Amino acid sequence: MNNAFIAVLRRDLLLAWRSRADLLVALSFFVVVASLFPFGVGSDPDQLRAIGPGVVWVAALLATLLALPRMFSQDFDSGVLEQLLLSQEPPVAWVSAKIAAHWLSTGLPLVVVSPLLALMYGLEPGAIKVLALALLIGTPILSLIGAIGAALTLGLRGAGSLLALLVLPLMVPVLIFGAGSVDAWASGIGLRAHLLLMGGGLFAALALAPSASAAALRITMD
Amino acid sequence: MNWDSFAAFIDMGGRGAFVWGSYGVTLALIVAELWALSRRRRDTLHRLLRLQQLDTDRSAT
Amino acid sequence: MNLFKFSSPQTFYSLAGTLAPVFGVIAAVLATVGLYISFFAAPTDAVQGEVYRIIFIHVPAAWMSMVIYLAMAFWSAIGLGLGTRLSFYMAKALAPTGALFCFLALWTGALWGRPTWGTYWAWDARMTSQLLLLFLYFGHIALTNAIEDARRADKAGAIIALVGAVNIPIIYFSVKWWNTLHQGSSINLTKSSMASTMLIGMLIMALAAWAYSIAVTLVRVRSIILERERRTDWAAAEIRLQGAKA
Amino acid sequence: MLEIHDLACLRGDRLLFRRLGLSVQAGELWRIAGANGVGKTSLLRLLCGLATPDTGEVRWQGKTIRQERESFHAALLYLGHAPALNDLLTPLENLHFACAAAGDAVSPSDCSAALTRIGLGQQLDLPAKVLSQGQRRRVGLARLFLATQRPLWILDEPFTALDVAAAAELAQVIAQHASTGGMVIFTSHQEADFGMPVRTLDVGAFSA
Repeated sequence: MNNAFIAVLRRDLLLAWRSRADLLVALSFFVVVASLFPFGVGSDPDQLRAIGPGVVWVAALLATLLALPRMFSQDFDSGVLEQLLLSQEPPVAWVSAKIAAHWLSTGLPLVVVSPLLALMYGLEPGAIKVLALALLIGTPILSLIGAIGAALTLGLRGAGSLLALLVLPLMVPVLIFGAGSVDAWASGIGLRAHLLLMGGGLFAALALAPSASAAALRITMD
Repeated sequence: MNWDSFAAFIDMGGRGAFVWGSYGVTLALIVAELWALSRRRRDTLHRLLRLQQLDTDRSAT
Repeated sequence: MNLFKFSSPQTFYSLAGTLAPVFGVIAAVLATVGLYISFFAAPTDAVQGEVYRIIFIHVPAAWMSMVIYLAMAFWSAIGLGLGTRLSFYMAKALAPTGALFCFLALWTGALWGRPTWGTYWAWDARMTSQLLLLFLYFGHIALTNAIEDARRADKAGAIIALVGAVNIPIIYFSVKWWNTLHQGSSINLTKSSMASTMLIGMLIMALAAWAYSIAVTLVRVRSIILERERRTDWAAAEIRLQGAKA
Repeated sequence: MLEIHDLACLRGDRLLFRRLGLSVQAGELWRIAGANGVGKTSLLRLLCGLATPDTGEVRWQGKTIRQERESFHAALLYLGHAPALNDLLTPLENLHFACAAAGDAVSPSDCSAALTRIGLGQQLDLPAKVLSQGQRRRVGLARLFLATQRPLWILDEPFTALDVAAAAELAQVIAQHASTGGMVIFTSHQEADFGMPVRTLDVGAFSA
């Protein structure tokens, strides 16, 4: 079982490292989008502090969305995906590896960079930590849900906008509880409920998304 | 009977715009869907008929 | 096992042909009775006056948009599970009508909200979930249209319908949580004490919408069946017969 | 033993072929012939389970490949039209990954031996994007040396972009696999001398 998982994970991380310039582009997109809002909303500190978590989360959703097509398209074009579908090990194994590699190369950097943006929005240290923790739990869910959309829209013209239409509505709950956890912490309600719910969401996504993506890939390659 | 005159019925207690706005759009969209359905049926049949003739011509040659 | 007799496209094609007008008539009758009740039998509401009558199409539309999406997910599950092509045709035939009712629920909700709350859009929990459901419909329709190969389009549509259906309760409860967090408990559109005539009117209109959806779906599925099964002898004969008349 | 019963394949709106039957025994060599666009690649994809047939069945050792997916894929090697390479990886990394992902335990040294044997000894550590078309195909074909324990080989246009010497060596490898009880199904435009009988299946004969 783990032969294919490890092989695909190591290879995808190696490929991510070799094309790290693209990853920096995706990361800079996240920073640029998040720093656009003050130009539209004004630089009043209280207002920015209020919308900060929400803005960072929306930017994280869009950054993940931008990086999703890359999860399968390179292997789809080169024919590697065909060979993977013919592996004797179940497709859930290597699909999970691809999703994990995608999160490590595009999702985790968002978590690492989020304190920088949180400072830009004037959040106090405690809020910065909560935001990073919420992103840490939330971004894997975004990658998992996004994987299903990426598999379904593989090889279609206009796949980018179609992918956004498919997966963004499904990501709204993660956005609600992710951004909500910072407000809950700030207002003293405590963030346990939010993080527990997101944890539950993460395990549900871990259980369902890989097999749904594998089924979608098999259908796409049919 | 709630209404003493047709005008009162249309006025709908001063909210006619909203009530008839809702019912009117609903009726319009339902009629539009039924019309689109019949057009879709006609277009599909014509297209399939042409495809059929195409197949018979191709297999005839 | 004659249950599967109806799952063959040919027999279902003729069955749908006989049932569609029947449900059409049922829908028309129920709608007239419902409209009579909503405008003439139901009394004026003490609080909202006459504008509450929008409820007689707003609530049925909202229900139908949900019921049809779940029906699409049901047919998708059967299609993926048993591989019966007809189930995919049903899911494809349901989508447009579901999206129509979803839009109508939003439209009538907004027109009702304006005089009642003062704004067309108040991020009420139910309306916000309805908006997200509309996005799920658009996503399903856009995906199935973007894929040329009909078989792949069916199965891809089935997967997104199932994934969407799994997410509906999650979306609904997270939006409800988010809404009560930011706005306190939202004014419940149907909170006003439901006089029995109002309830009956609404139920009849809901049944009318149900019958209408079935009739429209059956008609639409017939042309989908003809399109997909055109190579079979019976479908070719039917196309020659109907094509000449149409 | 691979059996195909009453196979039909629909590509979009066009019926490519129907009622296609075939039975491949151990030690047999089958060439799939037919004009371009008649459905040769579609047939190969159906045989290896990548595509699901509209009607008909593909059976491996008596059971349909849908039921026995895992054991069938363990016994199959499919080389598609395009060599499954990633441009950023070297031939060695590509080959080693291809074997590991397919579930074969193969060491990097075996891979480099296979690559040198097929004439890519100097290109081992170059990124695949700098290789020529012929060299890229040979990286794909190098897997043949490492997949001898897989009885069924399905090869889509293995001889394209190969020079005469490489084509001769490939024919020899295929013939050797068939003679040791393997089965090879391939498509090819050029005639190749395998030094053994080659059965041919013309897909055009089954076209609608």
